Amino acid sequence: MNISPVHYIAFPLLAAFLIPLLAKLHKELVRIVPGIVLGYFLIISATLMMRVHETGTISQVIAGWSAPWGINLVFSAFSGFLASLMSLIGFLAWLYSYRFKKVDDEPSQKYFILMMMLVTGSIGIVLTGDIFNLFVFMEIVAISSYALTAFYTGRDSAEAAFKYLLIGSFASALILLAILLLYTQTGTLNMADLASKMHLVSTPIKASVLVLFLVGFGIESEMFPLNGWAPDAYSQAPAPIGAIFAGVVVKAGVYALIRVIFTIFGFSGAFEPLIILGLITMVVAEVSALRQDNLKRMLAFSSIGQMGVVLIAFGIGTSNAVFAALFLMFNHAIIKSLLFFSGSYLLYNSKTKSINDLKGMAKKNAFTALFFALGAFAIVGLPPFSGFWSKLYLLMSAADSHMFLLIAVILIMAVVEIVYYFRVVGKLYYSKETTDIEVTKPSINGMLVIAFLGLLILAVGFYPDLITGYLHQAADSLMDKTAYIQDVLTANI
Amino acid sequence: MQMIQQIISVSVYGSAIALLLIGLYAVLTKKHLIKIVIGLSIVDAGLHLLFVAVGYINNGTAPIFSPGNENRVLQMVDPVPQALVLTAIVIGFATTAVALSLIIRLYKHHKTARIDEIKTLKW
Amino acid sequence: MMIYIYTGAIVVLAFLLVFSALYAIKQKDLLYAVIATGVISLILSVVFLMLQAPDVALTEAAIGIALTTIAFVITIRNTSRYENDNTGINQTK
Amino acid sequence: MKKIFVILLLAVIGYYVTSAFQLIPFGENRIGDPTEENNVAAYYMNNTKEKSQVANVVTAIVVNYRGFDTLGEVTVLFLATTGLGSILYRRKEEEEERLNKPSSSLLQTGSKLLFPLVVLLGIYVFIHGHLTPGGGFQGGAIIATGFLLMLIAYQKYHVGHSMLNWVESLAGITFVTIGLWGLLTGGTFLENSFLPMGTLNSLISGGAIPIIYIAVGFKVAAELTGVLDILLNTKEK
Repeated sequence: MNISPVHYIAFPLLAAFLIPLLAKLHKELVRIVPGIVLGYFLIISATLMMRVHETGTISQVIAGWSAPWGINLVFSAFSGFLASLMSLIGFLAWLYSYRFKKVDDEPSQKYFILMMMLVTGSIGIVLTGDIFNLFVFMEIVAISSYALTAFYTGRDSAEAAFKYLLIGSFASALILLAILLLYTQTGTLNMADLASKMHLVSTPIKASVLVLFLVGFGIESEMFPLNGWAPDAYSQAPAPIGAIFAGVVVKAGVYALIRVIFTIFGFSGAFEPLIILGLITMVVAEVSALRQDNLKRMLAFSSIGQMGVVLIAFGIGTSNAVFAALFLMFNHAIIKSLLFFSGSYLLYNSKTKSINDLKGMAKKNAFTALFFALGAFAIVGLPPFSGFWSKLYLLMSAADSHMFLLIAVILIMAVVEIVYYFRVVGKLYYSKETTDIEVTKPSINGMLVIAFLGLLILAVGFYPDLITGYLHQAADSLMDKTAYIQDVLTANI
Repeated sequence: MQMIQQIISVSVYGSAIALLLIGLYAVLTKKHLIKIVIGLSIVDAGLHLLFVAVGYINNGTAPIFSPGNENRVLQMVDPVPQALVLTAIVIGFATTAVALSLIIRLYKHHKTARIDEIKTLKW
Repeated sequence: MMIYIYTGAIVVLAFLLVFSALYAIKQKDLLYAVIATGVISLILSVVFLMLQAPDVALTEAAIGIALTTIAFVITIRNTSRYENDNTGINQTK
Repeated sequence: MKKIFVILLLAVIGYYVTSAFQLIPFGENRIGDPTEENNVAAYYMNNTKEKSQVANVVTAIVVNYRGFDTLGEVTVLFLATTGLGSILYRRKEEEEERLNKPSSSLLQTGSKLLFPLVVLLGIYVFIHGHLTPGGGFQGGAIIATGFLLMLIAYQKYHVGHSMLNWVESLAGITFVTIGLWGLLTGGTFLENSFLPMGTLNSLISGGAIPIIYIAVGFKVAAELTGVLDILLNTKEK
């Protein structure tokens, strides 16, 4: 059996259905099996990325019906890049939470199933070539994230989950309506086929479909003004899930939005609504982040702000800007995960999760504090770290398109970012008084994950060429709509 | 004939869109969590009706080749929206069940299921 | 003749749909509201049958009428029955 | 004030949705001539009979053409059960008996009589999913209704979690394994090729479609029963 994109979906499902039975054999299997699956994701990613590099887009049909008739999975340079990124973050989150909770507790069994399906669903969104199948995967992601947000019984997590559920169901209703409208006009659900039949759709319907998709997927990608769920969900969910939300789930939402705009609607060049929405999202989120006292909420707002920047970059729409957007997504995924992982150890015993509880933590917990600081420096875009390059490329591409006002706003927001991240780092290192909160030393797997992410940030910071070549290829593959249609519709079984 | 078509069209589309709007109204204005979830399921119902309505063809038959009329392909209604609705109904039930379980937990915690009495639910 | 009965039935069912939806969101007693939502599903499944979608009608009947309604009823039994119930806050516990 | 704003918003949304649907005439044939295969619906109608030997086109779409969706959908239900279990989780010592006054003997005897009939009906519906309306979801939901009846009528009635787990897992594994079988034999995931197609409108027809639908039926029944069981067993203190 050759490795193929469908393994991303088939094996985790097999594992998820098996785990309740395996739990009767040995409790430990419940934690190990998801890890094996997520580790296998890395192997699939590596193999397929290599194959894509050599032979181009892989389009795999399912159930033996070729593209417009059946459902297919598309592993292009672009979707493959996102799937690999998600696999990486998913595996690291699993490793980090391996000693997460006592395994005799029944919920820990459910935790690992839900976490694995959260990653699988996101990868499914990215890989699928069918718009309704995308909706189904979105629901898989949605249901597991509601349950995971409400995972801790002690906190206000049920409230956060309920908010998330309300907004999420609203989004899925809108997306269903949009899919229905598209289906009536084109008679197909395959995205490549839709893209080639878009000329059949009359303008008013096109406009309403675009608005519906923009709002629906905008909710998933934390776009203003429908991102009220995000800070609550991030701060109430377990820390590794926060990292998955920032590194995986949001990316899937952005992917869906971008796929619809670039491929189905075939916009090329600057797409102003996206720039404007991204700008508002960024400004509102960064300013709100300034006022947060809860560290996780601050990280959540910062995450929303970063997604705003990504949307701006996609909105500019030149090949270089898309490249910058992908670079930003990559950086955001690894750096935000690092911040969530290390931040959660720093505040492990703090009840309020307040930033003030971080005072002088660097002395007690030097290792974690160091990597937290590294992450903070990287995300605001200081030079030797990877965050610097993505911001630089973004500004360069904006300058190419003569959007100087945009550059000014992004720079001002970068200053805001610096202020609130440095406030935290300052509390860590330069606070005279120290809190009397007990420190928890990270477990060995937690340290491994944190160190790996830190080193990855440094490596990409010093040698951005490690990934820029691949990112350029990914950006080109996203921009080339005709090649996508070609690859999907002519793929042989 | 034209008239009758018009009446059917207006009543089916009209009631579906009315369900959508009524449900949305409940979601946006109601204060009780169960009422909000009822609103969500009304929105879902409206959507499902829209799906089936769009697939309907005048004088069509159900998309099943029953013995005896195995060649009536030309008169069949569109089967695709029906297949999609099957999926959507089941997913809708799953979402409703999760929402209800969250309400039960909220009630245990706060002894109330009204938004205006749970501070952390306001936004 | 059939077509008139059919049309009349559709119109009546459409009105009933909207009426039960309005009733469901206006009714303060949640148990009645939930039953009204069940009635919406019931009418919907009849409409689905009339629109030549027997598969969907069967699903809506089994899931919409029976299971969703029961799930709501169980929740109401575990929480409060009336929309304006403030008893929780005034209770001493 | 808020209500006025909401009503205005709804009026705008309603206007746009209505005007969009005015462009989609009700009852119009958008499929065209099925033999030209201009769109997916036409292709399905034209090919289901010959290529899949399945009488119910909706079943062919749900299980075969868009079987991947169905797999995802079953997973959504599975996740809902799992999620419910974690949301309403209580430690062992917190568990308590459902305290209710016993139901009337009429309900009890009625349920006892009805239960096997309801389960039988459910099984009939999903075994004939490829021939008549109905199938895995419908049959599964009907069976869950039967269990629900028993749960309501008898306070002591308890669906074994272990049994639910077994049924759910085995059905799910069957579904995925049928999918992987296609890959192993050099075809595609979920390919319906390893069983003879049979003839249209007979019970054994459609290759693996009935088998998948039966697995879906069992899985959906177990999942829905699980959801209701979890909800029923969380009694407020």
